[in-house]
Amino acid sequence: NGGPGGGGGKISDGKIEIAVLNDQSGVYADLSGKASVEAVKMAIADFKAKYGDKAVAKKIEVTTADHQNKPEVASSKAQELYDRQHADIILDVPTSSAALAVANIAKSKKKIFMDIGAGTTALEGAQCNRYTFHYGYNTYMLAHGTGETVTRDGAKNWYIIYPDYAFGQDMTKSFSAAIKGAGGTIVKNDPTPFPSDNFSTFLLKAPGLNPRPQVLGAMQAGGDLVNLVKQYNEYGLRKKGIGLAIGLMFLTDIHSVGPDALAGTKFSDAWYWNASPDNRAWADRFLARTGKRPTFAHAANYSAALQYLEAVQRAGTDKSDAVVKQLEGYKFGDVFAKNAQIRAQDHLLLHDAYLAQVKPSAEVKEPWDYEKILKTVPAAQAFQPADPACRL
Amino acid sequence: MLRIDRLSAWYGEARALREVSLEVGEGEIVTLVGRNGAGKTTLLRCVMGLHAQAEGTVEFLGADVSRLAPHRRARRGLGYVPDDRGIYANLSVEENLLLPPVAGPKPWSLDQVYETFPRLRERRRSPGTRLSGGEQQMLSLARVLRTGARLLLCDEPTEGLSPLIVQQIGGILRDVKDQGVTVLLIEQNVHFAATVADRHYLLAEGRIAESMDNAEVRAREHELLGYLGI
Amino acid sequence: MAAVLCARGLSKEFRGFRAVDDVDLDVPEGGVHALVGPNGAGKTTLFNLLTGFLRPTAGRVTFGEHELAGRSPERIARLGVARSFQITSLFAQLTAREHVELALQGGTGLGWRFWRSDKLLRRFGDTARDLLAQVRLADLAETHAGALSYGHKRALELALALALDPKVLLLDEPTAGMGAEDVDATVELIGRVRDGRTVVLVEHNMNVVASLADKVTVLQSGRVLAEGPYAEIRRDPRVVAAYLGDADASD
Amino acid sequence: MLQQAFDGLVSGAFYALLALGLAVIFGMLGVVNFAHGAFYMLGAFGAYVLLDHWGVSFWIALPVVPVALGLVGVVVERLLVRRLAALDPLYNFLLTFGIALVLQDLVKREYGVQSQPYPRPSALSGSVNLGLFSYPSYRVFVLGVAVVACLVVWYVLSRTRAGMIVRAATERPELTRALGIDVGRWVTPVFGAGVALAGLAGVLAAPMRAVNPLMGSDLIIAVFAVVVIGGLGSIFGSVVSGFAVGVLTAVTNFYVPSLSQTLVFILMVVVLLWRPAGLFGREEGVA
Amino acid sequence: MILQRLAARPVLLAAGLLVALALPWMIYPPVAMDMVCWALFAVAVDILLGFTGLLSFGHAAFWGASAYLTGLIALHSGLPFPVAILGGALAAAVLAVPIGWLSVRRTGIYFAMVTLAFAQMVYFVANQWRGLTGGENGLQGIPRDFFGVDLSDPFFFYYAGLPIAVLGLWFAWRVVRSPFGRVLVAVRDNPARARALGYPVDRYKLLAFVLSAALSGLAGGLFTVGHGFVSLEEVYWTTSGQVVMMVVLGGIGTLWGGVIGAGLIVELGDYLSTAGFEETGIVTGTVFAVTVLVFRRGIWGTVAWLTADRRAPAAVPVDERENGEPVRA
Ligand SMILES: Nc1ncnc2c1ncn2[C@@H]1O[C@H](COP(=O)(O)OP(=O)(O)OP(=O)(O)O)[C@@H](O)[C@H]1O
Ligand SMILES: Nc1ncnc2c1ncn2[C@@H]1O[C@H](COP(=O)(O)OP(=O)(O)OP(=O)(O)O)[C@@H](O)[C@H]1O
Ligand SMILES: [Mg+2]
Ligand SMILES: [Mg+2]
Repeated sequence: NGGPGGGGGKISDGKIEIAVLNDQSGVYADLSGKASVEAVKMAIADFKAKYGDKAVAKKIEVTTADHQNKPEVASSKAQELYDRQHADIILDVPTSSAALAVANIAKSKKKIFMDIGAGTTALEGAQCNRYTFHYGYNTYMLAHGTGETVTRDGAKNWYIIYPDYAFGQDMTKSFSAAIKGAGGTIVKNDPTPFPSDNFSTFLLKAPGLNPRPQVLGAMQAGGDLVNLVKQYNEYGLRKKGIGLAIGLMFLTDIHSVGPDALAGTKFSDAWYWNASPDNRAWADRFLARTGKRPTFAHAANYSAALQYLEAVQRAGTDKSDAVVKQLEGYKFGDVFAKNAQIRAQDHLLLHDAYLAQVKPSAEVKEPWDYEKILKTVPAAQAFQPADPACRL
Repeated sequence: MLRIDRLSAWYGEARALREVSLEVGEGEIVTLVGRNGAGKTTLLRCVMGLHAQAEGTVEFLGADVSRLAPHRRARRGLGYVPDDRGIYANLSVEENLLLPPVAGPKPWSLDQVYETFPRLRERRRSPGTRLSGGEQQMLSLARVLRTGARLLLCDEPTEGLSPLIVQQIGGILRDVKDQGVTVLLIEQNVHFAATVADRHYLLAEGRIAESMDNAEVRAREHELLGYLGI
Repeated sequence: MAAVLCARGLSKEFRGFRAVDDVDLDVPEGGVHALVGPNGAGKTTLFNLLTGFLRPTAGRVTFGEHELAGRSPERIARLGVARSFQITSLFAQLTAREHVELALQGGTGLGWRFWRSDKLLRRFGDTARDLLAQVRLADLAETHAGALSYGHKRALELALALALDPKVLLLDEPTAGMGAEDVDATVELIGRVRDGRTVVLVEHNMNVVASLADKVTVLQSGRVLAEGPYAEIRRDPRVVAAYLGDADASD
Repeated sequence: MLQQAFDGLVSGAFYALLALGLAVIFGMLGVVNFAHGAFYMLGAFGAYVLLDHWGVSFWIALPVVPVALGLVGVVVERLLVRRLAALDPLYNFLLTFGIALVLQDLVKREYGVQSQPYPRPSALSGSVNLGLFSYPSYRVFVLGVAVVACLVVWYVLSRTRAGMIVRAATERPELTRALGIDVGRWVTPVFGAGVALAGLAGVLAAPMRAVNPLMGSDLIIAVFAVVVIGGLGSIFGSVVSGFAVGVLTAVTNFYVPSLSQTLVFILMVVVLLWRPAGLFGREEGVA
Repeated sequence: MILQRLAARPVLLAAGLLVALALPWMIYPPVAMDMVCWALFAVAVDILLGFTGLLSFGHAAFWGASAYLTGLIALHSGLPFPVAILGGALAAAVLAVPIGWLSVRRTGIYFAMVTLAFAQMVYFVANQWRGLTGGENGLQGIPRDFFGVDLSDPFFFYYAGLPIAVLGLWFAWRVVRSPFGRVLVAVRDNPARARALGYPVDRYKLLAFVLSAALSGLAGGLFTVGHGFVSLEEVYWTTSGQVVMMVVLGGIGTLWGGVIGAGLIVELGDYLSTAGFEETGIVTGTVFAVTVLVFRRGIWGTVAWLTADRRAPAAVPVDERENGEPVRA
């Protein structure tokens, strides 16, 4: 009981088991959720099609579990997935606390974990470990792209409001650095209650600040973000010349608020389904399977599963240490990760990121077609330099 | 008019009434006397349907009402004046009067009430419980009179009242009787009881110990007082 | 005779209604002091004021050199002023013996020992049995209070008050709800326990008052109407009018 | 500053409406309705579903949804709450906690946890000039509706026969029955009305707050604190403390944003120390 | 009959211990550990709910406060985990003093609301005091050190942690069956009478509150070490609600009922999350509502009622009031 599974042949238990552990009922359910399992299945199908009989792993299976956004559920489920379902890799795991908990499990079980859903830079910082990879996005990427570009484009004075918890505080720090780096100033930053359904205090305050801010930088997420945007429009701040830049926004959020409320808002995105024919083709396949347009998280799950399988193929085994060696420093490109590299020092995936803008509904041609990509932030600049605190 | 047959009641394990049977005829004033804890209040509560742990039948106007909910009994003309007077603090005096729905053929009008109880007219806007004890007692009595109830169940209406008000209440009860209303009255004060009532039941330890008429009460007042432990 | 329990100018108002109104009361040491009066006269309220269950609107209460007004009921109980309740007030889940043990344990501070076994309480067993025997409950020692008959509950009330071994014992209608035989027994019991302590008694049963009380205070509408030995009180015309009734005057 | 305080009144309006519903239900039934937040959420979702599926506008949803929810409340009271009426109020507290979980997750199952879009009614999308400052007209409207609702409830309770009966039944249910009033028949509509008030708050919230299954659960705890401050059982107290907490929170938000979330609880502690029964609450009886 | 009864107790005790020992063979060890922790938590809450008559809807504050402190001690001091857990329990007890002092002024439904509000306040503090608590990232990588023995395998850790939980359960039993416990029952049934017997009721309630909080803390600390991290979830109000559900399901005032309730709800949650049914609230909420509606004694209470002497007054204090005494709000 509880012993490691490995031994025998090249592929433990004769098969590869990919586990998707994510939120299938909570805030992130639509963003990633069960549809990510489909994305992983697409990766497996593509992998099999590519290698056919040459594939090292003959049998590849997917399991999934719902962590309900609760770190304790995530940690028990992760242990169970590794021990009982003999999972070789766990994917996704949104929510920072859950992701960090699973990272610790991965470390002690010596099994691979690729996190997609969580934004915290702690995964490649103080809490990094040899078996954990951070794949897709992080708070630095979100903040930097937006903060720097918007400031460069002329909006020098910022008023930042952030939810008073770790994510918000992280985001504010990254944003401030980016804005100052681009020559802008932070007029003021205010913590807001979390969760909150009333931001009017801050919205009322904004026009009166001295100097008058040109942009309201909002670090809220999920329901709070929706509240905030509704109220931003209610107070007519855009008409008063105060633009809106958002730290973390997902396609699903735009859908929730409706594009008009957000039209013109700038934000960073890790991937957009309609940004290139390439993406679009994949998105159409995804639509056919799931009836939905993919978010970046779906695409990232696909990519992560695919790259994992490729690494197994190269290593010729599913033994964790060998696969990790194959992944470290690997340079590649796929439908999600463009100009990508897995940084050896901290296991962070570097890839191109994008500055996006929300289209007004007049320009929305088809369902879920909400974003206009303004600019590509090259992989080398999109992410932070490796944190010396990380020792693998 | 009211017939109680083999009525028993309990409080948990403790039995408060043991197969009590009694009758009250139309237009009579009948008192229940008995020492504290004899079960008088419990009896009235049973008649009103306010006590769940009870067995036996209660007939009112020839119909068995034992299974009816309290408010249905009230609608049939039972008027209840509880021992704690039951005045609502959240209602003004007038609202207290107007609260119960009309339940009999000859309801009193508000004016009639105020004529009989001028003090209530003066205080009609003040919250019910700001009244003195005696005024509250009047209010409680007036409240059921206004509904036109046919049978009044009065639980110690003279309790804690000054002799003057006691006399006044005695007068009211007699007036009410003249208008054809029947009264079942709980009274500790045998003397008072003898002055207003036609008949008396003596309740002891949950049983009807004796039934007697006025003359008998007067003749045996001494003995009774001893019996009542006064 | 020195007054052991003294009230001066004691008043209690309930939202504008004066239940106890400027009462002066001297309870002499070592006797039975009866408190009588019509229902609602304020007897129970006065008890509540004396034992800290209500805070007086005005006035003082002294017990020996202690000022009682404003103290909590538990402090007053510890000082030696115990009471029984008019409305039976017991712990449904405890047996009669456990009740008495609980009362006996009160003074010892044992109640705080959450780390000890409740077998510790067996040390009170003999005393408890003794007390229960005194109130004729010996046979029912292991019955849950919820299952006791009303009269037995009253007896248990009395045992509880006695278990505190108070200097002053306040009994609120101890014989209410008892059969004649039990009343006699209770009178006899009170007669016995009065030695060495002071008893304050609220009673409607004048036989009980007559046979026990050394002094009677009559309350009406929250005020002291009359005070004196029973023989005197029963002839006082005001008392007769207000409480005993006209009939008694001819006696 | 004045504008901030005014804004506080608007968020206070939600507290007040919810606290009012809670207080009415508590006063009459002795039930602390944990599911109140869930009904608030259902109010917002009701408006959303009507618009999304049938294109029914806000103006129709505003009366229709509360009434429909009131009926749901009636059913809940008849089938469930009533069975526990004779017991300690804690049982109904626990029951409604269970109901809240079920309602919340049923909505989650149907619509996911994402916030749903709901536009402001176009007639109220602008701002109005309030003399000293201009202010989003929808918010003014919300404040107006809340104040009117509070006044209507006050009027009904104090000036109508129905209110008289409710007050009487709240004070002494048993005696009221003995006086010929079928208290049971009044209890159900009162529960329904309380739920309808929560629903009204929900519909009002839809255009200005995120509509998602969790919107009620956190709010309701703050409302509990509001009700404790005002004095549970005091209808007047609940409304006053609702608006007061709204304003104080807004003001605190302005000066010390990091304190604003705990403020309502700090206020509760202060009130508990000073007046354990709440500002307008009745003291619990001694002995 | 009496012999049967006398024999029943050690047999039940032995059976319980046996099940506890066998648990990680039957179910997944981390889940078994969760059950044990929640069981202790539920029993701690029952001391207050069942034996003092106070429904706390804010015990997450104590479970969570201890979780954080245990985590901090284990992370930064390198002390063996039982010491860290004791530290956490102590912290929970200390926190319970002011909260309890304010809350016990109110009873019944007010007490529930006030404790709920306090717990929410603790949640906000934990959320904002990021330097200490890690905010919503929580505290991660808490070691399970025991004088150098590696207990990272949940199977072994279960056996290392079990004695702590058993000790906690024993302590709860001791409290209930002590002179103090006797007073608590009296306080619950009739506070006014208890005062007349010389017992300072509020202080007894406060001590019960603190003891219950300390035990909750013990459970929370063990849970933390078992999972290797602490998150905000630990101080969130749903945690308070969950533990109350366990107690009610198992049976209020039965002490061991909480153990059964905890076992069932943890198992149910575990089962649902793998069964692909995401909305656990629908199931747990329904189970809970049904329990409250028709099944008020809970599982243990019903079994005890069916097997034992039915004339004895119900263990559920509130049932007493069904007839007779008016309910005081
Ligand atoms: N709520 C109760 N719980 C338990 N026993 C009760 C309750 N109410 C009354 N009793 C008991 O039932 C018996 C009858 O009480 P009841 O109130 O009917 O007496 P009563 O004749 O009206 O006395 P009084 O003259 O004091 O009003 C008494 O022994 C009383 O103690
Ligand atoms: N908590 C309270 N709130 C309001 N009024 C009260 C309260 N307690 C007692 N009263 C009122 O005070 C008056 C005196 O009551 P008390 O119980 O002292 O009378 P009593 O002399 O003991 O009568 P009885 O012989 O019937 O027991 C009564 O009118 C009663 O209604
Ligand atoms: Mg009576
Ligand atoms: Mg009395």
